[in-house]
Amino acid sequence: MTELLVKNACVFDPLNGISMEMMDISIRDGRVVESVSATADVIDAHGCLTLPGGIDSHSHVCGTKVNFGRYMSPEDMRAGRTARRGKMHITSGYYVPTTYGNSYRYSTMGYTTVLEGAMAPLEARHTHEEFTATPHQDMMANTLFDGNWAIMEAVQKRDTRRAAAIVAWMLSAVKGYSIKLTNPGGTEAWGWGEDLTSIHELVPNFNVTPAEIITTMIAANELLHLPHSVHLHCNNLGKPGNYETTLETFDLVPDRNNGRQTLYATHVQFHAYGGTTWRNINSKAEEITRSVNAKPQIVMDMGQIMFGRTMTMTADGPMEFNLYCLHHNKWSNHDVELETASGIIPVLYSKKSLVNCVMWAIGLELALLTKNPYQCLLATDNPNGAPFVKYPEIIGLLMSKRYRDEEFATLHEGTGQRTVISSIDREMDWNEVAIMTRAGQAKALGIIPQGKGHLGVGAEADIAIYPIRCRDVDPSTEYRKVIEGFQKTMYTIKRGRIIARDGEVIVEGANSTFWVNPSVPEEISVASDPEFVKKFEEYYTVRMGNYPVQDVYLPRGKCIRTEAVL
Amino acid sequence: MIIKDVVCPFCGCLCDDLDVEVDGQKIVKVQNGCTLAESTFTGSNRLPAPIRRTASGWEAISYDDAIRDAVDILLSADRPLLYGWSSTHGETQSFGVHIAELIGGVIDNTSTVCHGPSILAIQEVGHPGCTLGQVKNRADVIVYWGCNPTEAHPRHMSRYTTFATGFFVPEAQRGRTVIVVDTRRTESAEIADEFIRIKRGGDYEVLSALRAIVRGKCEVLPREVAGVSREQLVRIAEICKKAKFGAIFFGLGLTMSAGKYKNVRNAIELTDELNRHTKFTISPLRGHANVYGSNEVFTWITGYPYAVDFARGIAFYNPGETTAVDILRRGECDAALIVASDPGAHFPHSAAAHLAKIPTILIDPHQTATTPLCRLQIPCTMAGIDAEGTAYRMDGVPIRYKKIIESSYPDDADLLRQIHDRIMEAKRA
Amino acid sequence: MRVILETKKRIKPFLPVEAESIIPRNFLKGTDLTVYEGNKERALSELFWIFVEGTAVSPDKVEIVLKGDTARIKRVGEYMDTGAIRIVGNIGMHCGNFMSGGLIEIGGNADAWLGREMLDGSIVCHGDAGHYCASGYRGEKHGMKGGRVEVMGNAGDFCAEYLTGGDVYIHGSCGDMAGVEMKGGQLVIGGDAIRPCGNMKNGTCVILGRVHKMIPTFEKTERRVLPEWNITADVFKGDVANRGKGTLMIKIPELIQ
Amino acid sequence: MKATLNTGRTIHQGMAVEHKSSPDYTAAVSICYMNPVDLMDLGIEGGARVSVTSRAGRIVLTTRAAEEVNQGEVFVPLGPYANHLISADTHATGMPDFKGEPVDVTSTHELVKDIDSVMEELGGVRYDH
Repeated sequence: MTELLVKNACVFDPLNGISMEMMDISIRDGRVVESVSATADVIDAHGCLTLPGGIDSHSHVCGTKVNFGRYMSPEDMRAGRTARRGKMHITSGYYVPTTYGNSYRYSTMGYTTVLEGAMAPLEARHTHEEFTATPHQDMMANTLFDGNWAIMEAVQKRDTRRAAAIVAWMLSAVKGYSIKLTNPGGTEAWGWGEDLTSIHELVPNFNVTPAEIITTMIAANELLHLPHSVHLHCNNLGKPGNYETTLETFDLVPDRNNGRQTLYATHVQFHAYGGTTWRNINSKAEEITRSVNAKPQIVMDMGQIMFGRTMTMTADGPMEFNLYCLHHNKWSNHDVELETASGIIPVLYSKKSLVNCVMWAIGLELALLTKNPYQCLLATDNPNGAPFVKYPEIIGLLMSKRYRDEEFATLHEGTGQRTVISSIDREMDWNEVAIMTRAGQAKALGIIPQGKGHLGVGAEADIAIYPIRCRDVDPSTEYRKVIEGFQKTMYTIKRGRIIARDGEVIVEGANSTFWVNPSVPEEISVASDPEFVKKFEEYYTVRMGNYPVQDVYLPRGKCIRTEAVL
Repeated sequence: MIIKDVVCPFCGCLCDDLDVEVDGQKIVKVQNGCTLAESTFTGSNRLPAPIRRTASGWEAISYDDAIRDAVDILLSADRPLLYGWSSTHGETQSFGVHIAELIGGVIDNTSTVCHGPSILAIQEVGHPGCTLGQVKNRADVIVYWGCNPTEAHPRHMSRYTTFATGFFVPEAQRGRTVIVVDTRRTESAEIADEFIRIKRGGDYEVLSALRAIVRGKCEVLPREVAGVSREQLVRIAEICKKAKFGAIFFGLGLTMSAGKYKNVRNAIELTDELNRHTKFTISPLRGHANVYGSNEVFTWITGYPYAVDFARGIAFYNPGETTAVDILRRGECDAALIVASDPGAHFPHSAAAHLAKIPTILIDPHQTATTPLCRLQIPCTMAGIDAEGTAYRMDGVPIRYKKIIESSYPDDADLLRQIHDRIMEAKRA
Repeated sequence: MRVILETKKRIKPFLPVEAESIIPRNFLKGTDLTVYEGNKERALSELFWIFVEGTAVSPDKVEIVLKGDTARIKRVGEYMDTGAIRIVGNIGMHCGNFMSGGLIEIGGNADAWLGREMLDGSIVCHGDAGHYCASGYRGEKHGMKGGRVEVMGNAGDFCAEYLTGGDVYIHGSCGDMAGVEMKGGQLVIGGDAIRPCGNMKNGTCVILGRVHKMIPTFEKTERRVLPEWNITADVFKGDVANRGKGTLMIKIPELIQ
Repeated sequence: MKATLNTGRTIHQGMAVEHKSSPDYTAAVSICYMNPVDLMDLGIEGGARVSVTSRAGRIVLTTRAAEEVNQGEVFVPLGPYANHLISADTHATGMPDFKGEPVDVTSTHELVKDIDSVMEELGGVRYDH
């Protein structure tokens, strides 16, 4: 039995209605308990800001695409190199850091749980190898279904039960967590070098539309009672005028779940553009947030961009090719047979670029114009909008109008006419920040039952203590203190174990991987369905028997079982 | 007993549809595999026990002594070289990297003399690629450039390209146009619809010419480029532009000829250019079964796919400086650990000779051309035969090797774990 | 101030030494510096006899002289911003990397990556330079951005690769693919070149000797007299394989296809 | 005869590569494939032996006539024999010139060395259990 007592913590725990309360937190064997014995280890928080461990609900940190981003970027590896030190292995890289680099930086920022934004089922083994090599964050994988042939056939036949059965088999086979749709249908079209420009356009050869894929997958997702909702990267990402597609898509979404949203729309900043060309692009954050404010069934994340060099990586192959034609920078593409696509390109977001400035403003507008912070979460689509180490600056921007104005003053002079950011006075408070970085993310991902995102009795003792005396700090003027504070925790506690102190990781890791195993009635299961098996063996280049990810790849796996009601 | 869907640990195709008949600890029969697979599974001359070189010759020693020797050699080195890694599984590879990290060594894998130049090219311009099934199901134009799959990847054509039926290509051969580019008329060239014979060393020029043609700059070109007529180049460019889905596969003909990675870069930029007209992909034909796995593992731990130097504590990468052949040629390293590869056979001898001058440890199941050069060889299991583990196919698809027979040999991962742990202890003390 | 560093005999002379600490600025504070021999950190005095003559108040007044067996000493003058370094014999790889000011003079030959990613200042090499002279780094989009590299002898392959700014003057001949990926600056080759300027985007390359294996994707625009070099040259634009706007000028009549 | 050395994988080399101490491997990788015309120039027939010399070394190989090999070129399968002739200069790319090494080919009556002898020339010690 191991016990830990955190004394004099200034706690924000939105899910338990706790806001700026001085209290002690008792921990036994990795969980929060009522009280501990006198022999418990004690740490003193000295009245500093204490939050549940940070959760990133959309980040690219592990897997084929991420590793290829590293593979092709020796120039980035020269940045942020550290030697082996104490329990820390060597790290390399700034915007595409090594597996250790990502984990250590998340840890020292107080983040303890991360959802990998995109895992191609065929390459799942790779993602899980990196999950296992990740010391400290509990991981889970969005599983890509956007161009899945079997799914599109089911959609075409209007067979939701079939779609659900395929999802069930796939998730359990590749140890995935949730359904991810990236540019649904578009990734299949990209197999021919094409893309879809509307959610009502037919996918070549499959006679289904993105709209049909999305609605069917939402229905299937809820039939299977998956903890997370469908996780959608809308069509037309990064195209001027794409906000209409985004609004159309939101209008498709029914309210089907009392516990959480029915659709998670990711990196919406990239989907909120007005105008018709890059010349007249402008912000449609108001239209987008008007829709979201009226639709409790939708949760989005910001997809904030921050200025500087970074790497874009997504399953959205066609979008990356367009970006390549724009930037002429090195371009990688990786289509995955029968399933999805992907692309990678380095970018530089510059204050000299009006387009980039508009993008910067839109992300912040989305957050500030969304009434309920549970509906707009803090994320950069790491590393697409910016590496996650920029989160503290984003928090600063959300909490301080003055900081925003000072930044705004340094931007391209055209930014004012294209955006509304300078007219927004809202300043987020500590509680709202706690929601956008913990509580909201846990709720959206459906991991509150796993003890994530709060500090109530029974919760997993994932705790971040920041060197910020929130009682004495005024974020709207002292935003520098806020930013510095969020960059390095005094303590990061994972399952009751202190993993980082003052920016140093001090223990070897023992993270877990959450995955979902939905059970469906035998009669509709595809595992033994002759047609499914036949097509699999004919068109995949690996045998169906070699496809599922063996248990050895999840030494610390945590299976969540769900019952489908069909 | 017949084991189904066995993964072949020979080449980068990583065929996973073999049926292998085993009788206890013996492999009796291999079905579906190519001749290379068959000889791989029936591989002979496993080294029976650890051996150590003495003044008078060789002596058999215990695994314990062997591991102690290895640890002593590695700990006392000022510039150890850790090389190989492509004929084993991922767990072994990551132990290798961690040992290099601990002792401040240089770690390199066999891509250094295979597709290392392709990696350098990709680091300059990226890599428009795809998984092999994408080619199998869609490609109507296939280009083999500077490679000879019939001899090096015998089932590549039947599983993924020329002779394979795919969803959108129901009639394999009739549905696909095959172009072969080489300096000699190989067996692969025999089955090509178009064969381009290039003067040795002229790949770069021909690729530049094709790029210019695709960009509509044909008039700039001379009548003939590196022995290829402008007419044929124009014809080839047209076939490619008209393709619905084109796939280029290239081999050592590009990476080993003059210009090295610049040849590959030019081929990639041709692919980029073609993507403005239709869908095109390009892929290196990786040689050893799991060489791509060594690139993946190295990359997520160190940030670099090969040639990583830990001498300064941090990871430093600079092929040409931190690559195995260069370090051996300059006689820089004062100890070597060779795992799952045979530099004695595959390195220029002026480089390999240095291995005989320094304490070289070899961890490999077989007696190889490196055996005579080393001071110490520790035999182990062979991944995919008597050991299981992860391998990455040439297109990045990870597949799990099966263990199809039991053996008394230790897994090379266990040997390296022991070496790693004893070095840790020594460092703490 | 003059600092003379003379190499001591080493037990393992084949080990590379990394000595980025050897730049003028560092010697203002004394000679208590370290270098790496293989994977071991050593005091400068373990590897060199150190003689200091006179004093200096500012780094630009510091001159370092390297003597002895210096061929395996890497990264000398890395990030140097002022002052002078004179190497009597040969120097190892990466001499003058990221240099932004001052002068490096090499009496003998320089190994590979001389003046890599250089920003300003100048390097003069009286012998031959190795491969990747005045080049960039793996995966990086820009090579040498400014300053001047002058080599009295020959240079190896990939000379001035990714050259983006500044001047590179090779009095002798270059190996394969000089000026490949060039995007700016000026490369002058006094002798011969093989397959120069492949995939060139911009910048100027002048070749006073002969060209072997001319790359086929350069567009001949004119024949011009270049008083600066008192030659008549064929002027090419390219590389057209790559939307290139570079200028390649080759002395006639010795252009060889 | 002056020629350019090309090396590469062959099916036989691949089949024997896990059996390095076997005669098959030696046989598979100690072959010098030459254009019949070049063989004629040397006044020998396929199966006769040649001594091949490069800036890196010298080795004796058994010739085999091969139409697909260009005149003025010789092809030797990847392996310890070819590598006896390959220079270790990589042009600072890490990759030696496995294709395109200039060599001099002359007819000889010397015998082809076994692999262990070749490795002993490098300072190795043969292991025969």
